[in-house]
Amino acid sequence: MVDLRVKIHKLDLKNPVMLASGTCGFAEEINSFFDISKVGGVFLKGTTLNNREGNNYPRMAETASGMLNAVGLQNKGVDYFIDYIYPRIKNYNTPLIVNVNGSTVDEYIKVTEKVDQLEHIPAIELNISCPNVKEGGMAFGISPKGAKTVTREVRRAYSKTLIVKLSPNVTDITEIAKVVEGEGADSVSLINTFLGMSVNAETRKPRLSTITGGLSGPAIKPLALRMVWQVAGAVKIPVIGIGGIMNAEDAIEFLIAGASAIQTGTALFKNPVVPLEIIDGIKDYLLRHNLKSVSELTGSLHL
Amino acid sequence: MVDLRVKIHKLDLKNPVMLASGTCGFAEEINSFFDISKVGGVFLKGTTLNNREGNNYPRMAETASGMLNAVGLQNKGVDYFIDYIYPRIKNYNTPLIVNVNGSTVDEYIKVTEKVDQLEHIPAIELNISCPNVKEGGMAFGISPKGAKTVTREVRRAYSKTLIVKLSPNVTDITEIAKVVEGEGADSVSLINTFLGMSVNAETRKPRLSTITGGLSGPAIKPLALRMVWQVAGAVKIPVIGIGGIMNAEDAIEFLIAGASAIQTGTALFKNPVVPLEIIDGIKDYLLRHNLKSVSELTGSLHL
Amino acid sequence: MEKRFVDDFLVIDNIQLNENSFLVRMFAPKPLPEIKAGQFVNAEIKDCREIFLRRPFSVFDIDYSNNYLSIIVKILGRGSNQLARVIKGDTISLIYPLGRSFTYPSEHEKILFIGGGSGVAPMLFLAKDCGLPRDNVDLIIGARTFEDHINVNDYNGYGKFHFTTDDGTYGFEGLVTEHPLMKKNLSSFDKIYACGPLSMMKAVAAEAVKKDIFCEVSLENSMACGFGVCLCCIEPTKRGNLCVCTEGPVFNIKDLKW
Amino acid sequence: MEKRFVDDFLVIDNIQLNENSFLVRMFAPKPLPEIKAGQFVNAEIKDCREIFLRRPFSVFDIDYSNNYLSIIVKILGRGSNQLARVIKGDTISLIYPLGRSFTYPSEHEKILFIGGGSGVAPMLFLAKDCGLPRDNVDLIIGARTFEDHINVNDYNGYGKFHFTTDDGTYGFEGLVTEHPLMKKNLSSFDKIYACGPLSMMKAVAAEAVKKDIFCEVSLENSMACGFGVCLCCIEPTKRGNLCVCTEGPVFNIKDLKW
Ligand SMILES: Cc1cc2nc3c(=O)[nH]c(=O)nc-3n(C[C@H](O)[C@H](O)[C@H](O)COP(=O)(O)OP(=O)(O)OC[C@H]3O[C@@H](n4cnc5c(N)ncnc54)[C@H](O)[C@@H]3O)c2cc1C
Ligand SMILES: Cc1cc2nc3c(=O)[nH]c(=O)nc-3n(C[C@H](O)[C@H](O)[C@H](O)COP(=O)(O)OP(=O)(O)OC[C@H]3O[C@@H](n4cnc5c(N)ncnc54)[C@H](O)[C@@H]3O)c2cc1C
Ligand SMILES: Cc1cc2nc3c(=O)[nH]c(=O)nc-3n(C[C@H](O)[C@H](O)[C@H](O)COP(=O)(O)O)c2cc1C
Ligand SMILES: Cc1cc2nc3c(=O)[nH]c(=O)nc-3n(C[C@H](O)[C@H](O)[C@H](O)COP(=O)(O)O)c2cc1C
Ligand code: FES
Ligand code: FES
Repeated sequence: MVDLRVKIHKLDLKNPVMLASGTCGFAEEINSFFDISKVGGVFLKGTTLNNREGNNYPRMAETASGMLNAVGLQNKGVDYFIDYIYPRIKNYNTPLIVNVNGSTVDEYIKVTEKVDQLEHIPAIELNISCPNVKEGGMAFGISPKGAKTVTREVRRAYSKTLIVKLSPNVTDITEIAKVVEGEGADSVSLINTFLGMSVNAETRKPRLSTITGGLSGPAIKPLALRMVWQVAGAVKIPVIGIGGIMNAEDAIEFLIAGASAIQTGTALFKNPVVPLEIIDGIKDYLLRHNLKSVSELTGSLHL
Repeated sequence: MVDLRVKIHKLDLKNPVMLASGTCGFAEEINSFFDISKVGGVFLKGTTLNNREGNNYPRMAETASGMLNAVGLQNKGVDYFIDYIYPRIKNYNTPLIVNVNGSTVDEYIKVTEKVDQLEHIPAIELNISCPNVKEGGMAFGISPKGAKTVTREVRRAYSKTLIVKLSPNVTDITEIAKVVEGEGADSVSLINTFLGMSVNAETRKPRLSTITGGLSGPAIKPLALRMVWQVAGAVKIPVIGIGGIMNAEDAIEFLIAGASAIQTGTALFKNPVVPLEIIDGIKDYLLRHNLKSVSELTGSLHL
Repeated sequence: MEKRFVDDFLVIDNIQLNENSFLVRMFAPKPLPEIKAGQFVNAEIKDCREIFLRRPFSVFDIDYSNNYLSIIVKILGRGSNQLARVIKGDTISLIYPLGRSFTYPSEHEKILFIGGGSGVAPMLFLAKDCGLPRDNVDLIIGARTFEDHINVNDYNGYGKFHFTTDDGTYGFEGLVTEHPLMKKNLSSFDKIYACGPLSMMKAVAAEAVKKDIFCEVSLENSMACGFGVCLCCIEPTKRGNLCVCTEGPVFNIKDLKW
Repeated sequence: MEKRFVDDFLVIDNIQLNENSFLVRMFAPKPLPEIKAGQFVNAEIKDCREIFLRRPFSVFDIDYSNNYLSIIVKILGRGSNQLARVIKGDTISLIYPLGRSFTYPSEHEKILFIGGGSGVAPMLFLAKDCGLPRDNVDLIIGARTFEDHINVNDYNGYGKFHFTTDDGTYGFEGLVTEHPLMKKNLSSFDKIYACGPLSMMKAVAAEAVKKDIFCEVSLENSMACGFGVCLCCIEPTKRGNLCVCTEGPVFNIKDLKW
């Protein structure tokens, strides 16, 4: 048998296949298709201190091998999560990770402190890379200074596993990765969506209410893979690879490039059971290549 | 009749559809398919001071709705261009623009000075955004300081139309655009390719000899469109839109977003006669929408 | 949360209903769960380069004994164009069942359906499935012109049909909202159900509000996932932004901000 | 520069030659220009999501009287798999003619073809097109096993065929380079032409160099454009990095850095 287990700091994952924040709701929706305990972990929908209605409709535009979204962190706020959602999902037998968002450092800290109280949330993913909100979000993730401040302050408030999610909309993602590592992040996950735009030529209007939105899906895979490779070479903490992973082959490419685990996002919209297919595909691959453990794949790019 | 003419500084284009550097050779190859004088302009293959053999094979990898290339500015040097290629192509009845490259500011200047002597080259495109060379190239285009220096020095040496080609691999492309405008660029063209990577999962090897390469094609269109829109809002000089333009609809989207003209690149590999289809498509669109001139489209996004 | 599935359905037949509409009947690879009128499936569009996401289609009919599920596909763009061309023996991957159904009418209620375009699909399903006698059911079906109407003879037993065309080539000349049933007799109905173009549904809703009649509409906001995770399909409602795919597609107009 | 074209060709027939190989014959929409053995076309792969670029295929046959162009498609991956499934009536967009042909032999020369896999296509074309009597032409065709060979009976008039299989199920057991004609009689040939797997061509080239015999090979470097603008298909040669699509695909081994 092959060993699919992966360790991300204090998190023990049964396999490296996790679900990306904002693409798997609060785990229940995917659990309506298959037993969610089979995946390595679930990154829950981005959560803020207060209720957010998000951006106006339309929020979505299809692109070549991808899609733009402009959801804008619609969620009912962390207290609602704690009171109504957490009790329903807390017993799923897989790590549930809250994706923490804020417009200010203070909001990030407040959400973190509240989530810290939850026994069944072993980690948070600090989202400093959402391109769809006016304040905070990506603003923190595209400057080393912003990334430094928010990571430091949240680290101070949180002793469980802290994963920082990086924005690809930067000149040098390794610079940001090194900064957040320096401030005590236990892992980095990358990438969040790329800032893009879509125009309806006939009406001459933007296709998104917000004009620009975040690009995800296979279109961005080559860019995400490059960034994962760069960051894995620049930091010592484990890297979680995200971006256009549609099948086991894609996932394996990210592991080879240096990721310890991966998240699948947009792929879930097309195929909600894709995590199971990826897990099986990785298993097959390891057997076929005579590898005992998935960790042997991580960073095994032959140069 | 509709008016397709466009002015980019001193350049009079018969229409806004031009061919992107590195994807149309030295115009002769595309002229083997149709009369090249029909296009608005041709951006010739990137030229350096000396002969360059470029990178090793393999230089290409297909991706979802796109491709990576790692050509690395293979060319025979500016003197060879002047002695052997220029005489063959100089009488094509469309603006021929040399794509100027260098590892140092000095090399950029030397190439520019030589090209300045050529009567039938009315403009240069300063390529500060090639991601496939070890020295120079993108290094200049991703820092405001580098962009400033090379633009200033080349501007000093060149009085014809100076177009600066921007890299998308930056946190804020408007910052770079404003810097080069400030140094006297007559126009900016964007974008060059995005730095990406591809891995062969079976062999665990990179698919490009250089590991990373430049991503082009429809996959990047939403990102290019966003950048064109941002830059058009930030500078006063005309913007030339590039990135994943495959048909007239795409081209029109770029014009609406703020481009005065466009270049089509990777699309030529799939369909070498696509420039004619785009020109016809724009004509049809203008007629259908009761617009008299293509310039009415530029920046006409309804917000 | 109820179980949902992703399965390859086998195309049994594909009947062209008019120039643009196709009735695609598919065999489910496992016993179909209960599916009610208003619910939908999210269909994968195969081998179409330009299309990345699935496309939602209302369930038009369920035949539990044969394990068949049918949809009506109206050609609008590339995805529907591709789907409309399936042939017997092809497979279509569906995510199902999705969304909430219409509130079924109670016994003795008099109900009115108002539909246009592909909006007829969930309404014919409800007319057939709701179990009311023919006399309690009226349907106004609108179209641009005679050729755009589909043949509903099979459904004559389930309700009284009234047709409208913009150009008067079939039935009443004018919009569905101008039909005498709407103009004069609206108050005689207990429930109104509308499905079709947004402008039509809004016009119907305005009339229903005026007469204070229960009215449900089925929205077609564009969707990425169809099962509530992407939050792309939202509709502003009095209860905040709600997902059309999970809280709808059927909404009581009282909840909408129209 | 010579004229090139992009046109939709109409599939006339598609004959399966063995488990993986298909002979696709197409009708050109305008009179075909002269095309010589070794030249190729770049074919668009329709409706295949995973594929973005065209795929190059050597011309296998030209029938000027009917305006037919044929290629042999061997299934290797997704693109060739899709192309292998075309049926009569389909259209395929081709960019043509591309590349440089083999140097055709002169009268009275004795020539040897060595090919494997889809590499037989340009060689059968040259054997037929070069106009030499049967006695002057030998062809060694290699394959893994009997089933991988294609039927070349139609070509028996153009040369003497010698087959090899790795497992001895047909013809000589062993690699083409181990065939007696290669081992013992190589010096009797004026020109050698090889097309097939890289390792095979390199082995043939090594023998030809040893015996100082003229030898041309046809390379299959991966291509983006096929007409000399992308510079992706380069081969390092003694004249620098050259584009296989325009300076090749046929190269004299003297120019290569093998
Ligand atoms: C819950 C639900 C149920 C549906 N039921 C049916 C059904 O039973 N039968 C049926 O034929 N169609 C139905 N639709 C609509 C169907 O999903 C769209 O027609 C289809 O997605 C169009 O895809 P396309 O690729 O052909 O068009 P595209 O190429 O994506 O679009 C073509 C044109 O149609 C417009 N368009 C596309 N989708 C929508 C939309 N959802 N709303 C408004 N305009 C749109 C686009 O803006 C564009 O102008 C339903 C939609 C929803 C959300
Ligand atoms: C000038 C030229 C002439 C050719 N003539 C013929 C012909 O007459 N008949 C024929 O069947 N094929 C021919 N080929 C090869 C043919 O183009 C490829 O088999 C085809 O492109 C594979 O595409 P695919 O999408 O099926 O495979 P992909 O999915 O792209 O690749 C499948 C596998 O094949 C490998 N592969 C793909 N292309 C090549 C290549 N060019 N060289 C080496 N390995 C490759 C890939 O690395 C991968 O492992 C020719 C190629 C060239 C350059
Ligand atoms: C509709 C949608 C909503 C998203 N919401 C969030 C979010 O709330 N928080 C977050 O960190 N990332 C969010 N993302 C980004 C994804 O988690 C992921 O980083 C990105 O989509 C790239 O991966 P993919 O190509 O596999 O989708 C969202 C993405 C999509 C498509
Ligand atoms: C094979 C290849 C070679 C290229 N060479 C150059 C070059 O020499 N100089 C340059 O400025 N851009 C070069 N580019 C970038 C293109 O000009 C263009 O900016 C980019 O491909 C995006 O446009 P597209 O998506 O339409 O191809 C090259 C692109 C490709 C694909
Ligand atoms: S379509 Fe994704 S939430 Fe409704
Ligand atoms: S394939 Fe583009 S130059 Fe040869």
